[in-house]
Amino acid sequence: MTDQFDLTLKRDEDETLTLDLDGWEGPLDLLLTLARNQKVDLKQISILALVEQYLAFIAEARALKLELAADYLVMAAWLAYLKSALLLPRDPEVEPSPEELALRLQLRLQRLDAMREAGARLMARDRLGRDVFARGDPEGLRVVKKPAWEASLFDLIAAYGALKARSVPAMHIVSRRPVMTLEAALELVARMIGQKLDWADLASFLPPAEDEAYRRSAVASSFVAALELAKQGRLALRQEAAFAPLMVRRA
Amino acid sequence: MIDIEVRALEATLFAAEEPMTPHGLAAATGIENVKPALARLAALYEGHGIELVERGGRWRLQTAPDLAHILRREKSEPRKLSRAGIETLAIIAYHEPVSRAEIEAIRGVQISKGTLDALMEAGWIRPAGRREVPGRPLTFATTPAFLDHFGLASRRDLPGIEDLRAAGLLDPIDLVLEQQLEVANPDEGD
Amino acid sequence: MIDIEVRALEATLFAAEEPMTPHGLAAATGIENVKPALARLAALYEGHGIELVERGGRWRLQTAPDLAHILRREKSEPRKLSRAGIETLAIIAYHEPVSRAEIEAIRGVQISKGTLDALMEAGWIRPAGRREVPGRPLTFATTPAFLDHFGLASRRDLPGIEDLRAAGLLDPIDLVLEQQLEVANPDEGD
Repeated sequence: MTDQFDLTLKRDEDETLTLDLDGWEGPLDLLLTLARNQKVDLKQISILALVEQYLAFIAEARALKLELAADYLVMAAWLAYLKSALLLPRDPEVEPSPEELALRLQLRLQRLDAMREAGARLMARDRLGRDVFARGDPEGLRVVKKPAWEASLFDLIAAYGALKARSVPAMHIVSRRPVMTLEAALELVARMIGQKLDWADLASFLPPAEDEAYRRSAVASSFVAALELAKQGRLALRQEAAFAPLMVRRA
Repeated sequence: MIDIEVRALEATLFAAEEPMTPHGLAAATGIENVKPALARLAALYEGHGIELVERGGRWRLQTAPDLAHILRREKSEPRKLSRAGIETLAIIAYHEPVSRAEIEAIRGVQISKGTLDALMEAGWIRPAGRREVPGRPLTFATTPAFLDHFGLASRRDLPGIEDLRAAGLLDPIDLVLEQQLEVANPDEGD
Repeated sequence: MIDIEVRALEATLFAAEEPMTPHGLAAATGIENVKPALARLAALYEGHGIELVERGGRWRLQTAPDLAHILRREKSEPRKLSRAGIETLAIIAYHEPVSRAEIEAIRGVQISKGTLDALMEAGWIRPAGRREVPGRPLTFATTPAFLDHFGLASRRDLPGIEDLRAAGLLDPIDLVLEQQLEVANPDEGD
């Protein structure tokens, strides 16, 4: 019986026999193998006969003291129950009915079988890289994105202007106002009193100036200069009244 | 001289690294109506050692299948799938989108993690969203690369898929069970 | 149907990863006399978008030269030069030849490599030799393409400092800064 089911027995080094279940992926797979051995359409299969075969297979494996994975034993127990339910007079109280259970098992086997066959047919197709080949060295299609940089001449010179403006060190320049310095006034007044012997109006020493700001500066500077020369004893000052012309003479 | 549209498509598909959609071909060649030009190109290559094929809505040139014996090389052997891998791939292809639990229900065993990983790595399957049922299981579906590799224009070209569907082998088992039980026991209905 | 030798050569050359010698083709296809078959293949592709060519004793299929524009399309993408870019360009234009360190000294900040690269890519600046000082820094100068783009007959046409002042382009920094801030945050005004 073992030969019939392609059961492979391996004799290990320690002389114990193990059942090589690598060939089957679980009890459903084993059932499908057994079912196919009935050599009929899975729709016509005798579930009862299949159950008998499976139980016989398991019994033989156990007689040979082979280790069996738990799920094979669970399936065996379930199939034993199914077998008895199918053989005994039907109890209408029991749901689902044994016929339904049997049909369900049959459908599962059909499905697995269908997918197994579909897989085989897929693998047998003309497969890319095995039977048919794509281009060995495709150049590929390329869209080369070429950036078109945009900048106008105004952008350029404005940027340079901004840069220059930014890089010039911040410097505060007081604008130069027209003034007569004290030194210039001293020299002027000293020179003028040297030329005149009599009293003279200080204002008459001043150069004619159109610039009002300069004139005011000259008045102030020459007044201070007159005071300074008076202090040095080089010049005498006289004023008739407040706001009257300031008269000067060499001391 | 062959018409310029056909020549442009031919050169584009020849140079392309991937199968191309009609949209992509139109963008590359500037042809407005690509489909008729593709038909002319396919006709032009009739009987050649190269053929024009459609794979999942994308077009490519490839060698003719009958020349496989010349071209097959040792190094070109595609990745070898385990039996579990082949069955899982078939289940996903014929049932997509399908969850891991559904795959396991059909196969009758748990799938090891490596099985889905290997299919994913091959680029043949992809996660296809979660099913809105308790536990929100992730589902899987095939990719355009799957169709490309197995030479399928679309999933409708999956071998025998129409027969399987007609036989109810792609429907949920409970649905089929119900129908078959009704047929078996027509008097029991109430 | 095209003769089997031509089909075999066609498929082999299509799938080949590099150009093939007649010897290699003979070995791959089993054709004894490859040369006449190659001639027939070349004739078959007359006027196609693909052609058979020999280069240094090796054969390959390639796209027809007149279709090159389809395979490599240039798409120009307008891009605005950054402020750093335009300032750097201005410094080079006004001070050329000028080294990177000198540009940085004028701008008061470091320039990234990308800035010079973009100007180089635009074709507006070029390396202009090394300065014979310690470290031998590379200097940069503008190109004829620069003059062309900005509509200048020569660099002498660039407005001088006095022109800039007259145009109000040397306005105090606060004003300029303010304007730039406004440009930078146009939505923030209220």
